[in-house]
Amino acid sequence: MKIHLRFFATLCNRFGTGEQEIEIEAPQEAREIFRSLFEDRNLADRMIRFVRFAVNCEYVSPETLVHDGDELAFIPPVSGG
Amino acid sequence: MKIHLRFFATLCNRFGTGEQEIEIEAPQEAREIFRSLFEDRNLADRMIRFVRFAVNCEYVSPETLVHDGDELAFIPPVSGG
Amino acid sequence: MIEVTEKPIEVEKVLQSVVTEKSGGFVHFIGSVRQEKGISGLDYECYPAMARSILVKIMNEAKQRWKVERMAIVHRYGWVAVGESSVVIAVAAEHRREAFAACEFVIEEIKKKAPIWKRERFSYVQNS
Amino acid sequence: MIEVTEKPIEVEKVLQSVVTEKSGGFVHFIGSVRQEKGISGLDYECYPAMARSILVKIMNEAKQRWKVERMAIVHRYGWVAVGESSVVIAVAAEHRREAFAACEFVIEEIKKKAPIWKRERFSYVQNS
Repeated sequence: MKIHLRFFATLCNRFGTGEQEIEIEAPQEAREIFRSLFEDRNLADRMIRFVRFAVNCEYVSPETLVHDGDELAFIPPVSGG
Repeated sequence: MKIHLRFFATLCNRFGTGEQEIEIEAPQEAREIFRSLFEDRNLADRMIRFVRFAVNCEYVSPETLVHDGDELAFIPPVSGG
Repeated sequence: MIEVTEKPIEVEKVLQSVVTEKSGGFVHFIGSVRQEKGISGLDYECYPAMARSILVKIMNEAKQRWKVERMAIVHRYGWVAVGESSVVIAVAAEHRREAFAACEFVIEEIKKKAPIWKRERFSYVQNS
Repeated sequence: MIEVTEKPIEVEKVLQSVVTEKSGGFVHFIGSVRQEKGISGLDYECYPAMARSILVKIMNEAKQRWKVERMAIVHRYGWVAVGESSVVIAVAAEHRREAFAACEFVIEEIKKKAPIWKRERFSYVQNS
Protein backbone atom coordinates (compact mmCIF):
# COMPACT_ATOMS: atom_id res chain seq x y z
CA MET A 1 0.00 0.00 0.00
CA LYS A 2 1.36 3.35 -1.05
CA ILE A 3 0.96 6.48 1.08
CA HIS A 4 1.96 9.93 -0.13
CA LEU A 5 3.43 12.05 2.66
CA ARG A 6 3.57 15.87 2.70
CA PHE A 7 5.85 17.92 4.94
CA PHE A 8 5.56 21.68 5.47
CA ALA A 9 7.43 24.52 7.12
CA THR A 10 9.59 23.29 10.01
CA LEU A 11 8.85 19.66 9.14
CA CYS A 12 9.94 20.24 5.56
CA ASN A 13 13.23 21.59 6.94
CA ARG A 14 13.47 18.70 9.40
CA PHE A 15 13.03 15.99 6.77
CA GLY A 16 14.78 17.85 4.00
CA THR A 17 11.87 17.24 1.63
CA GLY A 18 8.30 18.33 1.04
CA GLU A 19 7.03 14.98 -0.22
CA GLN A 20 7.75 11.32 0.20
CA GLU A 21 6.18 8.01 -0.83
CA ILE A 22 6.08 5.23 1.71
CA GLU A 23 4.89 1.64 1.58
CA ILE A 24 2.87 0.13 4.42
CA GLU A 25 1.49 -3.39 4.82
CA ALA A 26 -1.96 -2.46 6.16
CA PRO A 27 -3.96 0.68 7.03
CA GLN A 28 -2.16 2.44 9.83
CA GLU A 29 -2.88 5.30 12.23
CA ALA A 30 -1.64 8.71 11.07
CA ARG A 31 0.32 9.22 14.29
CA GLU A 32 2.00 5.81 13.91
CA ILE A 33 3.18 6.69 10.44
CA PHE A 34 4.52 9.99 11.80
CA ARG A 35 6.32 8.20 14.64
CA SER A 36 7.85 5.69 12.26
CA LEU A 37 9.68 8.53 10.52
CA PHE A 38 11.78 9.20 13.63
CA GLU A 39 14.57 7.13 15.02
CA ASP A 40 14.22 9.01 18.30
CA ARG A 41 10.73 8.14 19.59
CA ASN A 42 10.96 10.73 22.36
CA LEU A 43 11.51 13.44 19.77
CA ALA A 44 8.57 12.05 17.77
CA ASP A 45 6.32 12.22 20.82
CA ARG A 46 7.38 15.78 21.55
CA MET A 47 6.71 16.87 17.99
CA ILE A 48 3.37 15.08 17.77
CA ARG A 49 2.02 17.48 20.37
CA PHE A 50 2.14 20.39 17.96
CA VAL A 51 1.57 18.66 14.65
CA ARG A 52 -1.88 18.19 13.15
CA PHE A 53 -2.71 15.52 10.59
CA ALA A 54 -4.56 15.86 7.32
CA VAL A 55 -5.67 13.06 5.05
CA ASN A 56 -6.60 14.04 1.51
CA CYS A 57 -6.76 17.73 2.47
CA GLU A 58 -8.96 17.31 5.54
CA TYR A 59 -7.87 17.57 9.16
CA VAL A 60 -8.23 14.20 10.90
CA SER A 61 -7.59 12.91 14.40
CA PRO A 62 -4.15 11.37 15.03
CA GLU A 63 -5.78 7.93 15.34
CA THR A 64 -7.32 8.02 11.89
CA LEU A 65 -6.40 5.05 9.73
CA VAL A 66 -4.57 5.94 6.56
CA HIS A 67 -5.32 3.78 3.53
CA ASP A 68 -3.72 2.90 0.23
CA GLY A 69 -3.43 5.90 -2.07
CA ASP A 70 -4.09 8.46 0.67
CA GLU A 71 -2.17 11.70 0.92
CA LEU A 72 -1.12 12.21 4.53
CA ALA A 73 0.08 15.68 5.45
CA PHE A 74 1.77 16.75 8.67
CA ILE A 75 0.70 20.28 9.54
CA PRO A 76 2.88 22.24 11.96
CA PRO A 77 1.38 25.37 13.58
CA VAL A 78 0.08 27.57 10.78
CA SER A 79 0.74 31.29 10.38
CA GLY A 80 -1.30 32.43 7.39
CA GLY A 81 -3.47 35.48 7.09
CA MET B 1 -30.60 88.47 21.82
CA LYS B 2 -30.87 86.53 18.58
CA ILE B 3 -30.97 82.73 18.45
CA HIS B 4 -30.82 80.81 15.20
CA LEU B 5 -33.02 77.69 15.29
CA ARG B 6 -32.60 74.62 13.06
CA PHE B 7 -35.28 71.99 12.47
CA PHE B 8 -34.70 68.64 10.83
CA ALA B 9 -36.65 65.66 9.54
CA THR B 10 -40.02 65.31 11.31
CA LEU B 11 -39.52 68.64 13.10
CA CYS B 12 -38.84 70.36 9.81
CA ASN B 13 -42.15 68.97 8.55
CA ARG B 14 -43.87 69.92 11.80
CA PHE B 15 -42.75 73.55 11.73
CA GLY B 16 -42.80 73.90 7.96
CA THR B 17 -39.29 75.31 7.92
CA GLY B 18 -35.70 74.25 8.45
CA GLU B 19 -34.51 77.49 10.05
CA GLN B 20 -35.90 80.33 12.10
CA GLU B 21 -34.53 83.35 13.97
CA ILE B 22 -35.98 84.15 17.38
CA GLU B 23 -35.40 86.94 19.85
CA ILE B 24 -35.06 86.25 23.56
CA GLU B 25 -34.53 88.60 26.46
CA ALA B 26 -31.93 86.64 28.36
CA PRO B 27 -30.06 83.33 28.04
CA GLN B 28 -32.63 80.54 28.19
CA GLU B 29 -32.60 76.78 28.54
CA ALA B 30 -32.68 74.86 25.26
CA ARG B 31 -35.75 72.91 26.35
CA GLU B 32 -37.59 76.10 27.29
CA ILE B 33 -36.98 77.54 23.85
CA PHE B 34 -38.27 74.29 22.35
CA ARG B 35 -41.38 74.37 24.56
CA SER B 36 -42.08 78.00 23.67
CA LEU B 37 -42.52 76.96 20.03
CA PHE B 38 -45.63 74.93 20.90
CA GLU B 39 -49.04 76.20 21.84
CA ASP B 40 -49.88 72.77 23.19
CA ARG B 41 -47.46 72.24 26.09
CA ASN B 42 -48.48 68.59 26.45
CA LEU B 43 -47.42 67.97 22.89
CA ALA B 44 -44.16 69.81 23.57
CA ASP B 45 -43.45 67.60 26.56
CA ARG B 46 -44.21 64.46 24.59
CA MET B 47 -41.89 65.52 21.79
CA ILE B 48 -39.11 66.61 24.09
CA ARG B 49 -38.69 62.99 25.12
CA PHE B 50 -37.31 62.02 21.75
CA VAL B 51 -35.61 65.22 20.68
CA ARG B 52 -31.97 65.98 21.41
CA PHE B 53 -30.51 69.48 21.51
CA ALA B 54 -27.38 70.79 19.84
CA VAL B 55 -25.82 74.21 20.35
CA ASN B 56 -23.31 75.30 17.73
CA CYS B 57 -23.05 71.74 16.36
CA GLU B 58 -22.51 69.99 19.71
CA TYR B 59 -25.00 67.88 21.61
CA VAL B 60 -25.94 69.55 24.89
CA SER B 61 -28.22 68.71 27.77
CA PRO B 62 -31.79 70.09 27.58
CA GLU B 63 -31.00 72.44 30.49
CA THR B 64 -28.10 74.13 28.69
CA LEU B 65 -28.42 77.89 28.49
CA VAL B 66 -28.54 79.24 24.97
CA HIS B 67 -26.87 82.60 24.41
CA ASP B 68 -26.98 85.43 21.93
CA GLY B 69 -25.79 84.37 18.50
CA ASP B 70 -26.02 80.65 19.23
CA GLU B 71 -27.35 78.16 16.72
CA LEU B 72 -29.78 75.84 18.49
CA ALA B 73 -30.73 72.68 16.62
CA PHE B 74 -33.46 70.20 17.51
CA ILE B 75 -32.36 66.72 16.58
CA PRO B 76 -35.07 64.07 16.20
CA PRO B 77 -33.97 60.42 16.22
CA VAL B 78 -31.28 60.03 13.57
CA SER B 79 -31.15 57.33 10.90
CA GLY B 80 -27.89 57.81 9.06
CA GLY B 81 -25.37 55.19 8.07
CA MET C 1 -10.02 61.86 6.07
CA ILE C 2 -13.45 62.99 7.21
CA GLU C 3 -16.08 64.09 4.72
CA VAL C 4 -19.77 64.82 4.62
CA THR C 5 -20.68 65.23 1.00
CA GLU C 6 -23.53 65.40 -1.48
CA LYS C 7 -21.36 63.94 -4.22
CA PRO C 8 -21.05 60.21 -4.92
CA ILE C 9 -18.42 58.70 -2.64
CA GLU C 10 -15.26 57.64 -4.45
CA VAL C 11 -15.02 54.42 -2.49
CA GLU C 12 -11.68 53.28 -3.83
CA LYS C 13 -10.13 56.64 -2.98
CA VAL C 14 -11.41 56.52 0.60
CA LEU C 15 -10.08 52.98 1.12
CA GLN C 16 -6.73 53.97 -0.38
CA SER C 17 -6.46 57.01 1.88
CA VAL C 18 -5.65 54.85 4.93
CA VAL C 19 -3.07 52.66 3.21
CA THR C 20 0.51 52.88 4.36
CA GLU C 21 3.18 50.23 4.42
CA LYS C 22 3.22 50.44 8.20
CA SER C 23 -0.22 48.89 8.61
CA GLY C 24 -0.86 45.18 8.34
CA GLY C 25 -4.62 45.06 8.80
CA PHE C 26 -7.38 46.97 7.08
CA VAL C 27 -11.07 46.77 7.92
CA HIS C 28 -13.72 48.56 5.88
CA PHE C 29 -17.40 49.09 6.32
CA ILE C 30 -19.45 50.23 3.37
CA GLY C 31 -23.14 50.97 3.72
CA SER C 32 -25.11 51.10 0.49
CA VAL C 33 -28.68 51.75 -0.44
CA ARG C 34 -30.13 48.38 -1.21
CA GLN C 35 -32.84 47.37 -3.59
CA GLU C 36 -36.12 46.83 -1.82
CA LYS C 37 -39.79 47.24 -2.72
CA GLY C 38 -39.00 48.87 -6.02
CA ILE C 39 -37.36 52.01 -4.60
CA SER C 40 -34.78 53.66 -6.81
CA GLY C 41 -32.86 55.32 -3.96
CA LEU C 42 -33.06 57.07 -0.61
CA ASP C 43 -32.93 60.73 0.25
CA TYR C 44 -30.67 61.57 3.20
CA GLU C 45 -31.32 64.78 5.06
CA CYS C 46 -28.28 66.12 6.88
CA TYR C 47 -27.05 68.88 9.16
CA PRO C 48 -23.63 68.97 7.48
CA ALA C 49 -21.62 71.19 9.82
CA MET C 50 -22.70 69.21 12.87
CA ALA C 51 -22.39 65.86 11.09
CA ARG C 52 -18.79 66.69 10.27
CA SER C 53 -18.02 67.65 13.84
CA ILE C 54 -19.68 64.48 15.16
CA LEU C 55 -17.65 62.32 12.76
CA VAL C 56 -14.44 63.97 13.97
CA LYS C 57 -15.46 63.27 17.57
CA ILE C 58 -16.28 59.64 16.78
CA MET C 59 -12.95 59.20 15.03
CA ASN C 60 -11.05 60.71 17.93
CA GLU C 61 -12.85 58.52 20.42
CA ALA C 62 -12.13 55.41 18.34
CA LYS C 63 -8.46 56.37 18.17
CA GLN C 64 -8.37 56.79 21.92
CA ARG C 65 -9.94 53.41 22.57
CA TRP C 66 -8.04 51.32 20.05
CA LYS C 67 -4.60 51.36 18.55
CA VAL C 68 -5.46 52.52 15.07
CA GLU C 69 -3.02 54.01 12.61
CA ARG C 70 -5.30 55.69 10.12
CA MET C 71 -8.99 56.13 9.69
CA ALA C 72 -11.31 57.60 7.07
CA ILE C 73 -15.03 58.29 7.40
CA VAL C 74 -17.13 59.63 4.55
CA HIS C 75 -20.90 60.04 4.74
CA ARG C 76 -23.02 61.09 1.84
CA TYR C 77 -26.30 62.97 1.94
CA GLY C 78 -28.94 64.09 -0.52
CA TRP C 79 -30.28 61.58 -3.01
CA VAL C 80 -28.41 58.27 -3.02
CA ALA C 81 -29.43 55.84 -5.75
CA VAL C 82 -29.82 52.10 -5.15
CA GLY C 83 -26.40 50.45 -5.26
CA GLU C 84 -24.55 53.64 -4.31
CA SER C 85 -22.75 54.00 -0.99
CA SER C 86 -24.10 56.21 1.78
CA VAL C 87 -21.19 55.67 4.16
CA VAL C 88 -17.64 54.39 3.85
CA ILE C 89 -15.37 53.72 6.83
CA ALA C 90 -11.78 52.54 6.47
CA VAL C 91 -9.50 51.63 9.35
CA ALA C 92 -5.82 50.73 9.22
CA ALA C 93 -4.18 49.11 12.23
CA GLU C 94 -1.33 46.90 13.21
CA HIS C 95 -3.68 44.36 14.78
CA ARG C 96 -6.81 43.12 13.13
CA ARG C 97 -8.91 42.94 16.29
CA GLU C 98 -8.38 46.61 16.97
CA ALA C 99 -9.27 47.42 13.37
CA PHE C 100 -12.51 45.43 13.58
CA ALA C 101 -13.48 46.89 16.94
CA ALA C 102 -12.76 50.46 15.87
CA CYS C 103 -14.60 50.12 12.55
CA GLU C 104 -17.69 48.58 14.13
CA PHE C 105 -17.65 51.22 16.88
CA VAL C 106 -17.57 54.00 14.27
CA ILE C 107 -20.60 52.77 12.35
CA GLU C 108 -22.56 52.12 15.57
CA GLU C 109 -21.78 55.63 16.79
CA ILE C 110 -22.74 57.15 13.46
CA LYS C 111 -26.10 55.37 13.65
CA LYS C 112 -26.64 56.78 17.12
CA LYS C 113 -25.24 60.29 16.83
CA ALA C 114 -24.71 61.66 13.32
CA PRO C 115 -27.44 64.21 12.50
CA ILE C 116 -28.48 62.47 9.30
CA TRP C 117 -31.92 61.16 8.42
CA LYS C 118 -33.20 58.84 5.78
CA ARG C 119 -36.28 60.66 4.55
CA GLU C 120 -39.39 58.61 5.23
CA ARG C 121 -41.00 57.43 2.08
CA PHE C 122 -44.49 58.39 3.25
CA SER C 123 -43.50 62.04 3.06
CA TYR C 124 -43.35 61.69 -0.71
CA VAL C 125 -46.75 60.05 -0.77
CA GLN C 126 -48.14 63.02 1.16
CA ASN C 127 -46.65 65.43 -1.35
CA SER C 128 -48.00 63.64 -4.41
CA MET D 1 -15.25 33.47 -4.78
CA ILE D 2 -12.55 31.40 -3.13
CA GLU D 3 -8.98 31.54 -4.34
CA VAL D 4 -5.54 30.46 -3.23
CA THR D 5 -3.10 32.05 -5.58
CA GLU D 6 0.55 32.90 -6.15
CA LYS D 7 -0.39 35.98 -8.17
CA PRO D 8 -0.91 39.45 -6.67
CA ILE D 9 -4.47 39.75 -5.38
CA GLU D 10 -6.63 42.09 -7.43
CA VAL D 11 -8.17 43.61 -4.33
CA GLU D 12 -10.73 45.80 -6.08
CA LYS D 13 -11.99 42.81 -8.06
CA VAL D 14 -12.43 40.69 -4.94
CA LEU D 15 -14.34 43.46 -3.15
CA GLN D 16 -16.52 44.00 -6.22
CA SER D 17 -17.30 40.29 -6.48
CA VAL D 18 -19.66 40.42 -3.49
CA VAL D 19 -21.52 43.56 -4.57
CA THR D 20 -25.18 43.25 -5.46
CA GLU D 21 -27.96 45.75 -5.08
CA LYS D 22 -29.62 43.43 -2.58
CA SER D 23 -26.95 43.97 0.10
CA GLY D 24 -26.80 47.06 2.26
CA GLY D 25 -23.71 46.33 4.31
CA PHE D 26 -20.22 45.34 3.24
CA VAL D 27 -17.34 44.50 5.55
CA HIS D 28 -13.85 43.81 4.26
CA PHE D 29 -10.69 42.60 5.87
CA ILE D 30 -7.39 43.04 4.07
CA GLY D 31 -4.18 41.69 5.49
CA SER D 32 -0.99 43.13 4.04
CA VAL D 33 2.69 42.63 4.58
CA ARG D 34 3.81 45.58 6.58
CA GLN D 35 7.11 47.34 6.68
CA GLU D 36 9.18 46.28 9.66
CA LYS D 37 12.84 45.91 10.42
CA GLY D 38 13.86 46.59 6.84
CA ILE D 39 12.24 43.50 5.33
CA SER D 40 11.16 43.79 1.72
CA GLY D 41 8.45 41.13 1.94
CA LEU D 42 7.41 37.76 3.34
CA ASP D 43 7.47 34.33 1.80
CA TYR D 44 4.28 32.32 2.40
CA GLU D 45 4.52 28.57 2.16
CA CYS D 46 1.22 26.90 1.33
CA TYR D 47 -0.48 23.55 0.82
CA PRO D 48 -2.75 24.93 -1.89
CA ALA D 49 -5.24 22.11 -2.39
CA MET D 50 -5.91 21.81 1.32
CA ALA D 51 -5.90 25.59 1.86
CA ARG D 52 -8.61 25.92 -0.76
CA SER D 53 -10.72 23.20 0.85
CA ILE D 54 -10.27 24.79 4.30
CA LEU D 55 -11.34 28.19 2.97
CA VAL D 56 -14.48 26.63 1.48
CA LYS D 57 -15.26 24.99 4.83
CA ILE D 58 -14.71 28.27 6.70
CA MET D 59 -16.97 30.13 4.28
CA ASN D 60 -19.70 27.53 4.63
CA GLU D 61 -19.51 27.62 8.39
CA ALA D 62 -19.70 31.43 8.40
CA LYS D 63 -22.73 31.28 6.12
CA GLN D 64 -24.41 28.81 8.45
CA ARG D 65 -23.79 30.96 11.52
CA TRP D 66 -24.66 34.39 10.12
CA LYS D 67 -27.05 35.68 7.53
CA VAL D 68 -24.59 36.59 4.83
CA GLU D 69 -25.48 37.15 1.21
CA ARG D 70 -22.12 36.86 -0.50
CA MET D 71 -18.59 36.23 0.55
CA ALA D 72 -15.18 36.17 -1.09
CA ILE D 73 -11.92 34.88 0.36
CA VAL D 74 -8.60 35.10 -1.46
CA HIS D 75 -5.28 34.11 0.08
CA ARG D 76 -1.97 34.60 -1.60
CA TYR D 77 1.16 32.53 -1.17
CA GLY D 78 4.74 32.64 -2.37
CA TRP D 79 6.66 35.89 -2.12
CA VAL D 80 4.52 38.86 -1.05
CA ALA D 81 6.26 42.22 -1.11
CA VAL D 82 5.78 44.84 1.61
CA GLY D 83 2.56 46.74 0.96
CA GLU D 84 0.97 43.89 -1.00
CA SER D 85 -2.01 41.97 0.33
CA SER D 86 -1.71 38.43 1.60
CA VAL D 87 -5.42 37.93 2.29
CA VAL D 88 -8.61 39.67 1.25
CA ILE D 89 -12.03 38.86 2.71
CA ALA D 90 -15.24 40.54 1.57
CA VAL D 91 -18.65 39.97 3.10
CA ALA D 92 -21.99 41.33 1.92
CA ALA D 93 -24.99 41.15 4.21
CA GLU D 94 -28.28 42.80 4.91
CA HIS D 95 -27.25 43.61 8.48
CA ARG D 96 -23.92 45.12 9.40
CA ARG D 97 -23.47 43.15 12.62
CA GLU D 98 -23.71 39.87 10.78
CA ALA D 99 -21.23 41.14 8.20
CA PHE D 100 -18.72 42.17 10.88
CA ALA D 101 -19.13 38.93 12.82
CA ALA D 102 -18.77 36.76 9.73
CA CYS D 103 -15.73 38.64 8.42
CA GLU D 104 -13.91 38.53 11.74
CA PHE D 105 -14.76 34.84 12.14
CA VAL D 106 -13.27 34.08 8.72
CA ILE D 107 -9.91 35.73 9.39
CA GLU D 108 -9.69 34.14 12.85
CA GLU D 109 -10.42 30.72 11.38
CA ILE D 110 -7.88 31.23 8.60
CA LYS D 111 -5.24 32.07 11.21
CA LYS D 112 -6.07 28.86 13.07
CA LYS D 113 -6.66 26.40 10.26
CA ALA D 114 -5.41 27.36 6.80
CA PRO D 115 -2.26 25.36 5.97
CA ILE D 116 -0.19 28.43 5.18
CA TRP D 117 3.06 29.48 6.81
CA LYS D 118 5.03 32.67 6.84
CA ARG D 119 8.54 31.44 6.30
CA GLU D 120 10.72 32.21 9.27
CA ARG D 121 13.39 34.74 8.46
CA PHE D 122 16.09 32.67 10.16
CA SER D 123 15.77 30.06 7.43
CA TYR D 124 17.25 32.60 5.02
CA VAL D 125 20.06 33.35 7.41
CA GLN D 126 20.85 29.64 7.57
CA ASN D 127 20.96 29.43 3.79
CA SER D 128 23.25 32.39 3.35
